[in-house]
Amino acid sequence: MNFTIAMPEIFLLSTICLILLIDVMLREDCRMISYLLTQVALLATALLAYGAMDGDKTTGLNGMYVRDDLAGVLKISILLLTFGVFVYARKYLKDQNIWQSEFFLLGLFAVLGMLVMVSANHLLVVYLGLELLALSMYALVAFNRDDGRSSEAAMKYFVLGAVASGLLLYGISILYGLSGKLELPEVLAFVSAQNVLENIPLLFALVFIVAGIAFKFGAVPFHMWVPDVYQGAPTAVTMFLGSVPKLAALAMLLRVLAESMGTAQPGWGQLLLVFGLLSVLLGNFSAIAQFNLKRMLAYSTIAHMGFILLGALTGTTQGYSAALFYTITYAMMAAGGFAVLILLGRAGFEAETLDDLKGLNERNPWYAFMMMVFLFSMAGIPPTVGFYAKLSIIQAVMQAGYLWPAVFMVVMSVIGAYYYLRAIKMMYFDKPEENAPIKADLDFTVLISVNGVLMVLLGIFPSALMSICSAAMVASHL
Amino acid sequence: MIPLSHFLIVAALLFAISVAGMFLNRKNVLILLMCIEMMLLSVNLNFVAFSHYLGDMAGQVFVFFILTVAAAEAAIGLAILVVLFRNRRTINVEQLDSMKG
Amino acid sequence: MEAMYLAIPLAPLFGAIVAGLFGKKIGRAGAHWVTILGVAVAFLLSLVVANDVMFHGNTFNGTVYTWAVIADIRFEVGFMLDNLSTMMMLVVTFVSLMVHVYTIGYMSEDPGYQRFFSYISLFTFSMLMLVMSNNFIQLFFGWEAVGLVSYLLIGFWFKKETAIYANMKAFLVNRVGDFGFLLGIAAILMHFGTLDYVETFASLKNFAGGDIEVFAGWKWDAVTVIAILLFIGAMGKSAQVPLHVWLPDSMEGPTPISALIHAATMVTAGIFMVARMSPIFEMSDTALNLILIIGATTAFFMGLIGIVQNDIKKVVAYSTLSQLGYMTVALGASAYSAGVFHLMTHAFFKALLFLAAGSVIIAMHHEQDIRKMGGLKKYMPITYWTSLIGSLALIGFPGFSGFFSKDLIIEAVHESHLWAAGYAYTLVLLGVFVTAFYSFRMFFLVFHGKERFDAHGHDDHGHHDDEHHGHGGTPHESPWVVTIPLIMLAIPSVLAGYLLDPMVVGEFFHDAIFVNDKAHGFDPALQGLLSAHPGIEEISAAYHGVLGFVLHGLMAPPFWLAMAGLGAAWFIYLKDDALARWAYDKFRWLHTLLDQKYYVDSFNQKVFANGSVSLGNVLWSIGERLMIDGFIVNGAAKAVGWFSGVARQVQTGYLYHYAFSMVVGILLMLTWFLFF
Amino acid sequence: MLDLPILSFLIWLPIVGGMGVLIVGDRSGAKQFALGIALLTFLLSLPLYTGFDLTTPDMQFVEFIPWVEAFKINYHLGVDGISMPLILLNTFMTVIVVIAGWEVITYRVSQYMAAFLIMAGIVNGVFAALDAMLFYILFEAMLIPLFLIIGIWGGANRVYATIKFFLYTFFGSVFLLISLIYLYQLGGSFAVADLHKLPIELTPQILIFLSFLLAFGVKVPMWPVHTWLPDAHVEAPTGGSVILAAITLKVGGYAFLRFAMPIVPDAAAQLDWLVIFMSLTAVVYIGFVALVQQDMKKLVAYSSIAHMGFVTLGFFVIYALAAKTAANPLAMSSSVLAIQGGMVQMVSHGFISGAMFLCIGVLYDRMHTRDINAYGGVANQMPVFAALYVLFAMANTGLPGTSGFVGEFMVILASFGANPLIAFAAATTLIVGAAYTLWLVKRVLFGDVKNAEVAALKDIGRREFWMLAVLAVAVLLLGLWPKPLTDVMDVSIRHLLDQALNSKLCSGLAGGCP
Amino acid sequence: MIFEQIIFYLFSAVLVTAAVGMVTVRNPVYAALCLILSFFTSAALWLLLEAEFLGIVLVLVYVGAVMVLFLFVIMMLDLNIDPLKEGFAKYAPVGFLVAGVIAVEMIMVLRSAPFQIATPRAPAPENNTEALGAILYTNYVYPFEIAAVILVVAIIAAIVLTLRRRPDSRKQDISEQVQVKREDRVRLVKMKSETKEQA
Repeated sequence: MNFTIAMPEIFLLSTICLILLIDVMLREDCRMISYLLTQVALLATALLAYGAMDGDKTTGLNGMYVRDDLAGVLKISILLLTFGVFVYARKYLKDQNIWQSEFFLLGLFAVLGMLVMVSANHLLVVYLGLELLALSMYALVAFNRDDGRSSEAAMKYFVLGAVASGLLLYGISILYGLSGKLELPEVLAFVSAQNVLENIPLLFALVFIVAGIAFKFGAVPFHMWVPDVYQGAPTAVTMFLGSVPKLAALAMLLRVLAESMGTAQPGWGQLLLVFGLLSVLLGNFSAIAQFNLKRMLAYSTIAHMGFILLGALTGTTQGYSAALFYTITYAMMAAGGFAVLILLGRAGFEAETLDDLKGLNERNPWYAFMMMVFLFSMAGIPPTVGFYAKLSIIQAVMQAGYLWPAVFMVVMSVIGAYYYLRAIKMMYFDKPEENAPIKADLDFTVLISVNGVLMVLLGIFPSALMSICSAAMVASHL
Repeated sequence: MIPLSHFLIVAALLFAISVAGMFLNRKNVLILLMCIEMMLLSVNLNFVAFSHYLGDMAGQVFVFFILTVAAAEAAIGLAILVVLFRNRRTINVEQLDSMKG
Repeated sequence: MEAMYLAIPLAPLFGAIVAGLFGKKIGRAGAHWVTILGVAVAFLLSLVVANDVMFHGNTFNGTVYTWAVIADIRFEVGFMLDNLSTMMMLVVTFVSLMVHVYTIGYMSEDPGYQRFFSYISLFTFSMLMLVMSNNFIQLFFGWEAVGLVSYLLIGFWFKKETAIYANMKAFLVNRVGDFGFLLGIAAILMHFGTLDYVETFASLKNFAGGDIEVFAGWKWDAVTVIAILLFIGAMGKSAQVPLHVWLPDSMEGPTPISALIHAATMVTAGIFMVARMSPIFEMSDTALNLILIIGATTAFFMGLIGIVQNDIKKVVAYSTLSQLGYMTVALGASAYSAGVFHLMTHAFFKALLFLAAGSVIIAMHHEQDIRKMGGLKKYMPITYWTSLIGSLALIGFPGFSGFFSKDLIIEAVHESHLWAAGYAYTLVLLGVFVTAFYSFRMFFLVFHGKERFDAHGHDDHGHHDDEHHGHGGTPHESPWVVTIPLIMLAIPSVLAGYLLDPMVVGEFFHDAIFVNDKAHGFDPALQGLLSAHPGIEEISAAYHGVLGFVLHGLMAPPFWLAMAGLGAAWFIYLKDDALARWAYDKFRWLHTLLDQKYYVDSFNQKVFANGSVSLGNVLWSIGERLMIDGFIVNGAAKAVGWFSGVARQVQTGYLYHYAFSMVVGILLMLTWFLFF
Repeated sequence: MLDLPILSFLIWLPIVGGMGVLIVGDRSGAKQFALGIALLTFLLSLPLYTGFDLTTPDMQFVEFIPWVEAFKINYHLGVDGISMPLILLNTFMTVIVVIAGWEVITYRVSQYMAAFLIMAGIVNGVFAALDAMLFYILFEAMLIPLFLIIGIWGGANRVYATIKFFLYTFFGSVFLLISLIYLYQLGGSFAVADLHKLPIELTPQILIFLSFLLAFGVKVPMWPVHTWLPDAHVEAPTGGSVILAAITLKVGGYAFLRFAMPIVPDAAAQLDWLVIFMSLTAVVYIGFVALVQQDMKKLVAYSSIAHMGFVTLGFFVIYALAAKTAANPLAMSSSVLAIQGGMVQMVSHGFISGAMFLCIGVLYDRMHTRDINAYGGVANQMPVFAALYVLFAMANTGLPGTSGFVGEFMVILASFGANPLIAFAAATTLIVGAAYTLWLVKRVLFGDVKNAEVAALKDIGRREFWMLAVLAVAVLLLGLWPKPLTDVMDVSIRHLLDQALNSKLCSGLAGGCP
Repeated sequence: MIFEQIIFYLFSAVLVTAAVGMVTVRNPVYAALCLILSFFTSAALWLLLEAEFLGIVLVLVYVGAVMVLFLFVIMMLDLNIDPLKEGFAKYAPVGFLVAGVIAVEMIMVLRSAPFQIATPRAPAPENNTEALGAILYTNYVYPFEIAAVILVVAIIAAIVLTLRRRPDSRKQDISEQVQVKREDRVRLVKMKSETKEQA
């Protein structure tokens, strides 16, 4: 058996074990070393993933593992985003005095789970990757052990997450019962032979599987965990949770629905349409009523996920690549947005309400500008990348003939713009309520600047990333 | 011989009961965790039944992994429960509403 | 030659700019010198041009510059110099020059001295542009520009609440006229494809029975519509009923501009315009009838109001209204030349009257109530005699200029065959009596009788302090800068009438004014369609020299009516006022009606002014705030907010609800696929 | 000169300059730097006029760089006679606005200046964009600086106003986005020129037109989607009001010419009555609403709406004229006249409304109130200012000789040919417009000095004087001689009419629909 | 075959009853016991399906480990049982209705043709455990490794979450002892000398 095909995962796992061992031996004040090792591991893995991109689609490990450009793009995005998130997280952990190397370790496990999902070619592997990610996440959400809200959020996340994987598994079991197969290509072969809309048992399985996927996205009506978990989790975790795993969720959607059940699009397309529209609707409306910034961003995430689902439901290459583009850029802006929240916090103080943004422009114009860029990007206002993300999704949706959903989406994005504007209003139009200086290490400052500038740069020159996304889709025969 | 669907129906009943349990149980998070176990059990029953009737071992392998994962899940779930209890001195589901709206 | 034409309007403009922008630097003397020089240059050049045009026939019609070219439509600024426009130029520049000189005395103490000179020079420029125009767009330019200057000058003393009310009113009422005027221009452009006079008139002759379709199937005769629309413009500018309301109020402005703008020149722009457009008006009997009715109504009823006025300037103002009515009647009777002739004579004697009134006002320390004057004859001989000349000219005393022009008009109406001519004739005849009565009522009250003024107790009406005479001195004659213009104006007030022969009876206006009579004649093909308008033609036929005209006048009813009016005024105001008291007691309602100016002002105030504001308030509070903003915009925002509140409620915070929602989601999807 | 990418300079110089100002920060020199950039931009825009070829309707100064291949979006710039004057207007007003904020703005000066510079660059881009998506991006991006300008430097109720402004316009423009994407799918290109040629069936045309109407109508703004404007104006700082009135409103009008009419001519012809009705409502109804305003800025804002009603009226009356070609030999010329009128009205309104807002700003800087009742007799204390104010007020009432007259005059002339009733309704502005403007002048400038605050007023200083005087010259120049402007637009407008009046229905085309 | 059917229906009935019991009983300990019972009966059903290894594993792992852990936690938390089932009756109708509808719909689907298999398509392997093991470490080695990682995560997570240094627990920290400074040990307090009170 050729294990080298899974080189990035194997390398990452090995490094995790290494860090685990080293960390045990390190003194408290040398925690920085495990952090640095973590970051190096992420970058190195990203390099490996990049090296593995060859434009081909190869399967290995007895058909359990697939290596293609889609996986490559997703992995690199996941790893790099995680790298950024960890840089941001470091400040938070220091400020809140919950620095433990386990944060990074669990994070790395979650990343590993995501990588597994991304390269999964077998429903079992999908499930295991999902659980690896989920379990690490449950622990991370509860990471602030002395905070009741953190544990409450973890509890909710855990219960609902378990139920969701129960649903997914039930769907997989029915699918297995129908097809007798678990390998994705073979499932595709089975599904392709079916008349999907007539085949009630297959649709029955689809409902459960789509529900499991929708939960990962946090799409309505499987979204209930999102606001509570975002709010309760330590901000660093919320940032991680709110950005990187969305890529994994998309990977799961692409692998399970698009790749192995592409011909069943008329079936799951309907489901995603409903979930997507509901998400866009409810996410935006609920966000308006929020004054807790984390919670507001949670609802906005729901709305964004609706967009991604709507892009993916088209079943076209264009739709998939639009969804991928959207997800990558969304993850970047979400990370940036939460990073500003972290930035506003300091020892013994966590910024999480809208009021904490007040007068940021006076306190620090540059950070205010960055936050504004993130928010405008989320709202989809040009010249930020969020606009192109929305544009490509809407374009794909209309191309697939869904005119009215597209109209609905844009109207909702107007409503959505309101709460982003409100946040900008707090930063720019209000006087600061406190004047504590905003301090951050150099790496943090540089990274958030790069992050923000990237939002604008990608908004002006989106071509490169777009073509990467669509090339990945084409190379993966999606 | 018992037809496959009978097993599936038993599994479906378990599934439905576990769903009902989640809704009905408003006081104790532990029962929720048990309901989850029950749900997984129903899935496992499905897999085993299919595996048997399809004559394919993959289903059983899947069940094997589900059992493993479920055990790990239970461990983490209970750990969270303990942390929660420490912070809140309760595991009453109705009191887990400090975040809402 | 063309440079000279251009210099005529530009010279006053130059003066206006210098005095306006650099008033402080050049000082008071500088300001009046530069403007007087500008106007004087314009006057002298006008003389040269008039000589050239009138006696050598060198009429001119050309473009100065192209304003814009839009597709096939050219908008140009250009001059048309013929007898009509040169005559107007002469009148305008002459009166303006007189007023400029007069102003030196009248405004000598005013802090806004330079500004005033700048304005009146600017006015001269605008008026010249108006009369010299060879196309409608420039006409409209001048039209509005004189309106602007009038606005500025009425509100010259902008601290005075009444003044700034009056100037706004003047502008707005004029705008109502302009509204029609502009639409008329639009109609002309649409039907003739040009805004040039000559081209318009040329194509007019080929223009057979065009319609304007307002609604589907509702067509009006195009020329009638055009003529009426244009006439609405004239009504605004020339203060014809019901758009006359601004003119009496405009007396809030300094007296020189009352003379220049609101008596001699600007208000006659409407008359001039209709005369210019005579080919158009000639083609519509409907329009001419309307003009007759409006003009006659104005002539008589505005004159009546003059009887009850006590403000010296208001009396003259109502007299102006009445005289403008006479001119309008002349236009309606197709006696355009008579109308223009009266315009000219009126310009002289009415400017004279106003300036004389101003002279009196100065002497009375800005007291304008004629009841508080009297016996000024001995203090102000020059003013007295010039006023007498003006008044005689006004009432049409034979031999004075007004006699010729007014008699001509009455005669022309008499000859007119239009159905409204009967009404008009009656009113203009009665108007003669009224004119004579109010003119000499004022004259006697001011210059004869007891001295009713209290030298020590007058209240200072004008905010304009008059330190010149000091408080409390006896009235005395005004300085030479005031009296010279009076004398200069008195001369043409007497003599201008003798131009009757060439100007009306002769061929003077034949190339400028078009009348559908035998002498001119339309295209034979059209003659059947249109009725002839023989007014002037028949007068000309019966005309036997000036002397004959005067002699004839002595027998005609207008003369006796005028004498009756004069006599009545003498009897009542100098002899015995019992009659007046009796009439006052008996016809108190009539007095009230006149005193309230037929309630037109209060009607306008209540219905149009207050009505607009109420309408605005309703639209603002109901349309804007309640419906669009309140209901739709903020309503949408509120609905969103409400819905978001509801959406929020769903997120109860309870795990079992969360799980339940997932299950219900699954359930609904299953149901969808199973049953639909 | 022609080889230089002038348009790119005009877009990027102010944007980059604006960022430079941000970097300079609130240290001394930021203002001077900003003014330098603004002036340089203005000077750079002059070659557009001098180098303009009057004989061709083609785009000039064209730049083309492929941009986003995935959607065939190109960085495609160019100007014709319609857009060029608007660019000049924009660069000119930017200079004015920078000067207007010179001493008045004390809070975060560099950000203020930068916002206006960036705004200027974006707006230049909007007018120069020949790619629909490029246009859309800049159209939306325009919201950001203005949103901040109103929100940061605005009045007491600025947050409501600016968010209302943003959401209102954003709401309108998302439908534009949908339509553009739809067109892209139909024709496979975002190039404006291609869209002009694209045949479309009637039903989609109508839907697209309605979306255009909403998007551009909000921007213009047309009744009944205008209510953001008074609020935005009232709360915006003076410079913001000026830019809002002088520049951004023009984008809506311009977009009607560039997009709505040539792309969906049949729908425009079908629905011309709707637009004409809305325009006339704006003229009449809004006029009365303006009459009763107690807030100076609100009054001028409403008058802006009424004036912009003439713009849309002029544009859409061509369809009513086209229906009368048989009866009216002048219909084609009148159509050109109507559109010329609308365009001149836009440029002129840029000057006049800008000047009016500057005047109000001058008063506000001294008295810190916009309530008309707080004023009275200002002319006593500020004669020079009063003279200029009256001039602009007169221009606002459309007095001949000022630029305000030209557009209204042309539109009324042209619309008479279409239907005298339209002209009748439009011409009521002569009365109503004069009423509200003069009443404002009367209450503010004239009369006796009303109170101690007014008595303490000082006349305008050198900076304020020159700022207003330059505008006064522009207003008079354009009013006395609009030919230089109309000549520039003539060929382009004729070309536009060709497009806007010829059916694009598939049935009417040889090739049929794709 | 009758025997198998008897076994099936019997155990199924017990299984469902136990499940219902679990969600309805008041006492969490009873609920856990009900769950254990349902695991047992399930294991029996699995045996019926010839999945002997998994049946055993279910009993060993679930009953032996997981449920013991549950019971341990229940005991440890020492909850007050009485209020725990309040309001049950109030929500029962809705809960059972939804569950009922779901069950009905699922059953409708599960009775459809593809699931009407009466006999296995292929005979079960002789030795279930061996067959399972044979593929588990070959074909499924990759998932197997992942499962291992999952277990590691579970361990780490459980430790991170629950291990806490109690402030009251006494334990030795050598690095602290070594780095101790004089100030930490001795505190010098300056006091004014007391003056005698003058009586």
